Amino acid sequence: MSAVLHVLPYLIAAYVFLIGCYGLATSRNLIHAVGCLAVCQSATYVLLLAVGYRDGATAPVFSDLAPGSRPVVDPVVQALTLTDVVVGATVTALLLALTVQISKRHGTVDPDELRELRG
Amino acid sequence: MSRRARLWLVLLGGSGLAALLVAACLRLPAFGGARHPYGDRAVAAALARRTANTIASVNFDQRAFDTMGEMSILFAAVLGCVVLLRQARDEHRDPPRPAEVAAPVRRYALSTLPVALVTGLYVIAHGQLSPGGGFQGGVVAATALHLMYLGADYAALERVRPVEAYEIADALSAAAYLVLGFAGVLAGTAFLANTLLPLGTFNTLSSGGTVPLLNAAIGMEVACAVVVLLARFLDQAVEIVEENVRENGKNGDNGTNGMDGKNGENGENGE
Amino acid sequence: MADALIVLALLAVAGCATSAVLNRDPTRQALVLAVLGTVLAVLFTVLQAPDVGLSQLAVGSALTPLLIMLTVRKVRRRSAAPKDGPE
Amino acid sequence: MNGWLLAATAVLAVGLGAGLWGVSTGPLGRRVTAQNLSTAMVCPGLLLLAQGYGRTSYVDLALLLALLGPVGTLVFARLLADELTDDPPRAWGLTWAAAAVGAVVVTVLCAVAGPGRAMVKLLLIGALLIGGNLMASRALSGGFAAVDRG
Amino acid sequence: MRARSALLAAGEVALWWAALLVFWLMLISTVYPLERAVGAGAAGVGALVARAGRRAVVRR
Repeated sequence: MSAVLHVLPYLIAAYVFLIGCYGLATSRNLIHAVGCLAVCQSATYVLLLAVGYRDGATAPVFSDLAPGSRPVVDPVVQALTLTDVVVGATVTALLLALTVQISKRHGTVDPDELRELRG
Repeated sequence: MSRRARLWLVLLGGSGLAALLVAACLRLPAFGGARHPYGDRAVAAALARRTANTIASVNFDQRAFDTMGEMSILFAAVLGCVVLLRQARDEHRDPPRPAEVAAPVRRYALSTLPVALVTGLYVIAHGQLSPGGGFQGGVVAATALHLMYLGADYAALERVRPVEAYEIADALSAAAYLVLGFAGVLAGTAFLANTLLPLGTFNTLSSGGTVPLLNAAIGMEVACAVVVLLARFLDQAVEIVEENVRENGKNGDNGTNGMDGKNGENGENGE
Repeated sequence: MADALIVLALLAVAGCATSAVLNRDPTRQALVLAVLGTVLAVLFTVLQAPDVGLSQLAVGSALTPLLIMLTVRKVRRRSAAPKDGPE
Repeated sequence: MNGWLLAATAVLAVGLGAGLWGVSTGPLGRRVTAQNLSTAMVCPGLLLLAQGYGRTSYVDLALLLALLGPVGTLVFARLLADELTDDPPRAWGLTWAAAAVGAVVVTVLCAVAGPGRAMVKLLLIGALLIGGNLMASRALSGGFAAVDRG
Repeated sequence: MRARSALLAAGEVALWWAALLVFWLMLISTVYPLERAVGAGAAGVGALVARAGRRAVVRR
């Protein structure tokens, strides 16, 4: 159990990333592709937080905890992840705006049809 | 390249990547290990600056410059959306009929709106004390405003939300972050250095020097950015109609009945 | 006990991600992504990152689904009417 | 061994498992219901986690989910109103069951917290959660009678 | 009549303000003057938005 747990979170992060890439490559709809990209993004959050975890520790938030009374997990990776979650959402919005624009210009959001249109 | 050939190429590349990733995972430090040199130093530094939430301290003090980069990505992404989704010359606005919303749902939306807004402000204000901060609270406050659209209709949302004001506030709060950074330079230390204000009492709203101010600037920036972003998307989805699409839509039926047609089929083909 | 919670949350994330990729219709994918946001928030909580969990809840439960659904609506409304202009 | 974490594991396993299965398969109406009920089950789970880890500040997560989970369901109820009118989802039994789980968890945690500010906060979260989910279910079963383009 | 409607509006805002201030004070763990001031400000914003939202829906 313990030996498996030592790599399981990393493996899950790798799996989530790969399945997102698979969806991205086989997608027939750009909106679906943007959703798959969001899945890929979440893999990076899982990986970062898994790196920062410490067994038996708690969050480094001292509003209801005396400093030093309990071991705490790594705050640096949490700060990186936290900003990226919100910024990632606006980047998703930008990609969705591009999708709307493509559908206006070409009348389709299927990448294969778009390739045919280009000639 | 045919679909089949492309799928094989993806599987080939993907399995190679998978092998590399698994090999890398096996060599990473074990999950849950006790050695976190950066984390321990960050906690010590946060406590020295009397910031109760270490994550806020990392974001707005120790790595405030990095957060400025994130903020500019956010700003640029919103700017890109505004440009991409603006009303084109061959488009015009056609306000939809008011939606009929069941009375209890509307009452729920109208009474939850202020509660959610105040919760968002609470999350922003207590960013340097308890879990939360400008990024999270800003999104909550902006989402709360859109209960007007969900529980009533788009016209009602437009009455309480002048988009231009939010665009200006977005730019102002981004500027406020930079000004706070340069204030450090003028005071004789470094850009975004947390030496400007007294550190205050640990675990109160005024503790942590410039952390609460930067936090509030980010909160306002994120809230306004999300409102502007959703305003553009709602304009496109609800109000803006292209000339030829509108005519065809009005000649036939109202266009919504056929809407499962094309994309639905594309979706099914892909499975 | 904490380990069991982490394993549970990790498996839920993996299952949810698989489902989000395999549901090819954007509407249904948006529904799965909304649940994925909640599941990720639970995982972040058991990994002792409540700040990130809050971030994920704020973004994943309402904002991302709203953006995707509005895009779906716009794109469908466009392709619902026959087009006569040159493409 | 921590009884609170055990209870949280049970609630989350049931909520996430059923929610995941419901949202991935079946007709649209069932998927939307599953999305609504997964938030209704995860919120008590988060409250139990906060108690199990001994951190009162984690309660904010449950507060946010109780507020924003129903908002997410309202998004789908509103923008899928056309699709849902043919086959309005009716799962009042499950909805009340999830509400009962929330009520039981909040009551037990209130009893442990004792009178004070923390107890009022828990009660507020419980009220927002149960009210929100009942309203979201109401919105799904014909809450938006006529929606023109959104 | 105008005075009456103005009074009603002020009453509505004041009621929301008080309710939201109590809500804020229940969310926090320790109360001190700065916390009260910030809470009062946030509750004020919430109360004004609540009133504006209700009017926007009724007026259509």
